[in-house]
Amino acid sequence: MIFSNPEIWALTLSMAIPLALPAVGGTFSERTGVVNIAMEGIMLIGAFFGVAFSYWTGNAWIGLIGAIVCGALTALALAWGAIHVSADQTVLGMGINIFAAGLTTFLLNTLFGYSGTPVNTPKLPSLSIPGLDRIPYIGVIFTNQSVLVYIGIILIFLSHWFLFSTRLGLRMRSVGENPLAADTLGIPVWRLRYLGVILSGVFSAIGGAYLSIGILNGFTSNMTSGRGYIALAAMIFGKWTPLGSFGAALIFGFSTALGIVLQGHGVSSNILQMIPYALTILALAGLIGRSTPPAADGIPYEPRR
Amino acid sequence: MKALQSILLPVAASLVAVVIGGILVAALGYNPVSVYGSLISGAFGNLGNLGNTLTASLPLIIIGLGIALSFQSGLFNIGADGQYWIGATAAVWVGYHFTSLPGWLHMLFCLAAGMIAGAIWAGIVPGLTKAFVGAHEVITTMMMSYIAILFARYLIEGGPMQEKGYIPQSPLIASNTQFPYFTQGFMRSQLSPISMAIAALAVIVAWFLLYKTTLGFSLRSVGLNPRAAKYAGIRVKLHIVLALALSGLFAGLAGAVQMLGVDHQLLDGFSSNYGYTAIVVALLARNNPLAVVISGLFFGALTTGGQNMQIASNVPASLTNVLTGLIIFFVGCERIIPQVIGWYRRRRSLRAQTPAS
Amino acid sequence: AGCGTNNSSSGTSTQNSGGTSNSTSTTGKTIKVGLVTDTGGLNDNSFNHLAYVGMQEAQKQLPGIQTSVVQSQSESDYVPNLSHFAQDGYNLVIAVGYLMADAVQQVAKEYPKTHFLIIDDSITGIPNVASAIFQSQQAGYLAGVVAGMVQKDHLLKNINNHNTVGVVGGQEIPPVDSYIAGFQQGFHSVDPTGKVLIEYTNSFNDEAAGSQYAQNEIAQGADIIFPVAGGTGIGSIKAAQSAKVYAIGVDTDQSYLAPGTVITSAIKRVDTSVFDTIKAVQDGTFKSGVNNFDLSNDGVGIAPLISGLPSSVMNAVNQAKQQILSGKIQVSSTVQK
Amino acid sequence: MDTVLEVVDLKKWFPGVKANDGVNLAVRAGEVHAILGENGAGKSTLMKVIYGLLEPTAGEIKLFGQRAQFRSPRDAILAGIGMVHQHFMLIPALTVAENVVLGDEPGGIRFNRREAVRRVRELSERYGLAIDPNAKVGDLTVGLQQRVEILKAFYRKARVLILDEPTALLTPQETRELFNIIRALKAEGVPVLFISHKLDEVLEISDRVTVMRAGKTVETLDTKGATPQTLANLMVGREVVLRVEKPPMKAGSPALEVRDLRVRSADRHERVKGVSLTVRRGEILGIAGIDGNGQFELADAIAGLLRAEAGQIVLDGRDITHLSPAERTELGIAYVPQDRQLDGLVLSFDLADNVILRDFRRQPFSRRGILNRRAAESYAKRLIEAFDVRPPDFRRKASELSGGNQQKVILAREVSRDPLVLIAAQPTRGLDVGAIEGVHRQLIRLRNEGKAVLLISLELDEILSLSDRIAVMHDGEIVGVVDGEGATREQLGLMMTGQRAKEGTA
Ligand SMILES: Nc1ncnc2c1ncn2[C@@H]1O[C@H](COP(=O)(O)OP(=O)(O)OP(=O)(O)O)[C@@H](O)[C@H]1O
Ligand SMILES: [Mg+2]
Ligand SMILES: [Mg+2]
Repeated sequence: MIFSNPEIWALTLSMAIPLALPAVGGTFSERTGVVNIAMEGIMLIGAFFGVAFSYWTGNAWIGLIGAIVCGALTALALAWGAIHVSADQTVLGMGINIFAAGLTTFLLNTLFGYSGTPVNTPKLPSLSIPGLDRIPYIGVIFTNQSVLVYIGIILIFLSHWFLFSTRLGLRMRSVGENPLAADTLGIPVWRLRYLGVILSGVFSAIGGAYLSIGILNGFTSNMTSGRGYIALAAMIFGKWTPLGSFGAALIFGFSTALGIVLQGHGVSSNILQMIPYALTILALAGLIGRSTPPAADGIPYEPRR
Repeated sequence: MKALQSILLPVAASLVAVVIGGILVAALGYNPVSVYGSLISGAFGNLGNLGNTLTASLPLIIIGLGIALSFQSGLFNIGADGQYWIGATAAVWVGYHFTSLPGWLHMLFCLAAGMIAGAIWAGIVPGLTKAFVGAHEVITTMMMSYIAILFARYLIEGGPMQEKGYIPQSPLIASNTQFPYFTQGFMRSQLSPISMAIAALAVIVAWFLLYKTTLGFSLRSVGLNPRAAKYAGIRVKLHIVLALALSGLFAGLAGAVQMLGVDHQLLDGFSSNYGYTAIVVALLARNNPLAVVISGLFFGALTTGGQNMQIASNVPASLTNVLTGLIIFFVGCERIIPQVIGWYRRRRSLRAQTPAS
Repeated sequence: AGCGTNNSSSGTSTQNSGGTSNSTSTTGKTIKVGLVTDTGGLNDNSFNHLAYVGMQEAQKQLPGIQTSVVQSQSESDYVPNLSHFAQDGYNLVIAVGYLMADAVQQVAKEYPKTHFLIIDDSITGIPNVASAIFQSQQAGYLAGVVAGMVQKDHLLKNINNHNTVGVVGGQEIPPVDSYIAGFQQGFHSVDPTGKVLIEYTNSFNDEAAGSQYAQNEIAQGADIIFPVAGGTGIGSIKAAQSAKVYAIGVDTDQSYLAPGTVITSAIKRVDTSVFDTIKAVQDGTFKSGVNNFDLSNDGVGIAPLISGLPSSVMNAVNQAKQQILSGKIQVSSTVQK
Repeated sequence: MDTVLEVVDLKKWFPGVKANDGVNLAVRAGEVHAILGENGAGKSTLMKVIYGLLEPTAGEIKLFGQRAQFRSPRDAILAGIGMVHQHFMLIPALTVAENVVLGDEPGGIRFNRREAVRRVRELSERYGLAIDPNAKVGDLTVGLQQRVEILKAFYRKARVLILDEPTALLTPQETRELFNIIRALKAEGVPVLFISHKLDEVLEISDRVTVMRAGKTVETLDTKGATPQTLANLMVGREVVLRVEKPPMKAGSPALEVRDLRVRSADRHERVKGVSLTVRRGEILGIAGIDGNGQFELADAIAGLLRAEAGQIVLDGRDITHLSPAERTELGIAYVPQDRQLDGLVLSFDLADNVILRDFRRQPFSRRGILNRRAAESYAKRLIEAFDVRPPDFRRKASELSGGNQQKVILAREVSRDPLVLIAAQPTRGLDVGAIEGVHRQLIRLRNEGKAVLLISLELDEILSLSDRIAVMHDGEIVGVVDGEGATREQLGLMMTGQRAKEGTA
């Protein structure tokens, strides 16, 4: 049986992380009321600069920090346009996605040439969790995974706690639900929206860096391959909660892994690769049902003064 | 005044983007004047280039109409790309079957097949699940889009639509279904008067439908306030399905027109991304079908001009994406201009006040 | 070894009058060469990139060559992009990929004075169109022989007893499948009972997916991974490296990606074909029709083997090569499912 | 007496509207200062400026003698100003407790939810505003939401309290509790700015009244000695008829019959539990009841917006239980829904589109699916004139109208459809006396013309002054039906709490 192959669980987790992190990021942004479809672009930025800084400094951790900083800066541009200018957030996101795809490819080619990033770029370590990795069957999930998998899982749970159990989290959510009401209570709407968007940049960038220096040590042009958009779907699927997003990402990761594992039995790979998409629709239609966005999601707030 | 502003602002914003892009390009060691010169001449420089620009904008315009329609109905159809491919696939399939039909009828069949396929693709799964289960259309249309593209791929990669031989492509559609190109004027561009006529018709139909019919009234009501729509006796669920189906219909039509007018067969490339660009086209047009024409042309010009920029100025393709992204971003930020003007005025009036009081 | 075009004339194409390169380099007349990539773009880590490398090499070595590249964004761009160059008076327009076949036929007829080269497709009967066809299944076959030898006789350390190798394909399209078919056939010629896992990622730039597909195959016992998937394949090679198993590169010598992991690479000299055609146009010796690149003219082949293999491997490879050249072995280009 | 808050020649202009155009106001310590004015006079705007939500165009505000320049409500809150907003500033997705403490939550980094609940519970007990701190605000009735708004203001212990129409949705009992609180504050020297359209409330609670008209303060007078009539006349600038004349009823045959109707609300709770009633031609049947007792679900079900789980709805002898809302509209049901912005209007449509909202499929507004905009415009022009909608411009979006004028548009639309039955849910919510007078006149006109009117209101006075018969609803059931003539507040008040009427006939 396929499921008795523990590899599928390890694959599930490692495919879910780069979806879950940007999805959680998007959750932060949209919970404060800024629609974020720029995860794809920010992931690319994170992936590229993760490699670039890792190579330049010879230290993958600095690479990760570089990725986070660049991702946050990109998100800052989105935040500025969405918050200060009240621009259409979908347009901004699309602009950023195209910009990021162009910029990273351009820099890849001018800085590293067409044959790709240097092969001696350091990557982040992979770890096994001593003890857990010995558990038969599911131990493989905790064996030799990128350190970012573990960090990512911690971050996701932390995010959930932050958003739903802290004062700041409550305030951020209030801003995305009814900014005017929040404003009348003295809550700084714009500042919290900036915070939400920038956090989305940070998480998306980590998701991108996971691809480039977490499981690999190189960048190829457009290497995110639409994961930012799937993350968007995971965020909605997860009803704009970090744990929900993680769950959605796991379902997606699992069905993708299923598509991989099922290959080689004569069924067209094109058909097999429909599995995650079809399963998502089925799950959505059958189990999850309605997911309602934060009430003020996508609506600019202009204090009318 | 408002109308004038709505034209001037995006133009001014594009200029800002162009200036910023120019600085960037210059910083990278290219000559901005020649880069932009090649962009503009590549888009409009001669009739052939103009033809290419028009050709590139037609699918964007037609899909953009559908997306505008879905937005006006309160729905975000993010999966137009897949609907486009399904429409193209259906049109091609009809195009190389039924060859005994007279050419014009066969053509109509192809177009109808494209439209119906697109409408079904968006209407059935995303439409029904949205209406009855509340499944979010962003997810369903996106997933269906991926499925559409994989399905089309399957069909021509060893599937039933693969042409004999080893190349994954469909047979060519019957020659009498292929739109004729302009014989003069737009020489050597793949611009067809029929494609243009269909696009023009689509614009008029979309506009008329949205603003002049009870259906459009209902759709817009549902989009703006579903509760009030229900109160007004509009069947909200039906209109959700209708809105998505109509949106898919336009995308499917675009696919059919592209196949009949330009590609003539299903080719294994699947990277047009028209469906995504068309979202920006619709949004920048504020979902107004007439304005979609202008923003569609704008993006068509960016595409063809961008290709020419690579040739004439030796700018890598990626840099044209950087510029395109910047332009989209700043056109999105067009409101910064009145804001800055207002801020400046206020400061001036403040300064005028202070000594007085 | 690098993705070398430093030995530009090594792969002489079939009909060029080879020996005049020195005289032409001094008197080289100015020609303009345009390259149109398919939608994969220059970053495809495959034939688009290789064509570009060949063109750059020509520009470096041959005086008077002006080059320009345009990367197509969609299929509908092919005709406009090809016409663009033709209209601008380019002497040679290179179209990369069989997807552009129809576009080339159409445009070439409209611009009879411009020369065209199409990679990976055979167009005949148009006087200004040359095509370059690569028998990459032959390269795949030789790589398969190497893999089979290593597998069967446990020639490298960590080779397990599963007798399994894995292929990660980018997409089920001819330029990919021909490599795979040859590899399959070559592998089975040495190790008839061995297993070849074949999976397709359906993408050419998703390194992460490449890595994950490879991991899945490794989990099933594969210890030699042969990715034919452009940038996606780089991820597969790196996955093999992390898992301490082996890989075989594709298109160019990819041993630099993971020294000690890449056993060899199946090579297709797109760069050479481009270089030679540019030179021919400059020399005035352009010839239309199909140029076949295969083992006989070193248009395809395999890269130097990893160190530490016994000479028996090289002998087997050479023997297979002879048999192919002599026609004793016919290498199929369709994958056995 | 020391002035706490002073507003000097304040102006606040919106594009095209001078909402405040020369406002002068002085609020003294420990006084309840009422602000009166027609809809759109600029009361809320003034309060928002004071609260820092809007930046004044000109003029100044002094608080405790110091010039106050609030850049945001944050500054105002810090300066000690609290405000209950007319349009709820609530977050439906959060709980009552979260809404109340937001911005000043207990806890360190962590939000101490338990403590928040405790404080809110205590607060609600202290002020007699019973509410479940853990309920989600979106699930509450508007009346309960109003309580949350008030609790929010009390939580912050303001030094100046602004109440913008706080009683619009309160029951008489709750209003009385609120007044007690206001008196306690007053005793502690906290001045209260109190806005209400209910003149008797103003007369009861306030010390002084400032009347606004068209953005200007007209006059400030002591409440002592003022009468409803003088105040109304001052506000409107003309003579207002406070009590509408009602000729004796000439009731005819039943127009609408409801039999044993059961309805679930959108959140699946059964809200109407077997209601039967009859509305005859030529009568106004009033439904009295405390908010949340099923009266609005009943209205929705009759209009077809909620499905009848069981029972029957009969219109003029015809069973319409399973007809669509559109079909019911065609057959002669007109409906003024309770929430005008959520249900009654498409706010981003202009007035011409809004007046045809219920009839756009019919001639002359459309023919064979094609709209006739000109017909809509000329119709809109007529209605706007007839109902004195201001500003009289059919191209204006509904969102740009004041609440009172929005209500006029809905009423104009529904009344002019020449219906057989008009269901009017809270038709005068938030309207000024002049506008209320207009609405009441329209309802009586319809009745006199032989139409049936089902009036649902939380205002007992409104029910008492208009209804020919009064049905009282409690917990989804009709407790009793009494004659409009002899009914008293006390009698109805008792029935509203569930006690059966003695002489009730259903
Ligand atoms: N943000 C705004 N933009 C434009 N006009 C506004 C805005 N807010 C209020 N107005 C207009 O200003 C005027 C005063 O409105 P305001 O809300 O202060 O009236 P009000 O006295 O509170 O009325 P009501 O009794 O109905 O609450 C109205 O004409 C209104 O339409
Ligand atoms: Mg008000
Ligand atoms: Mg009001």
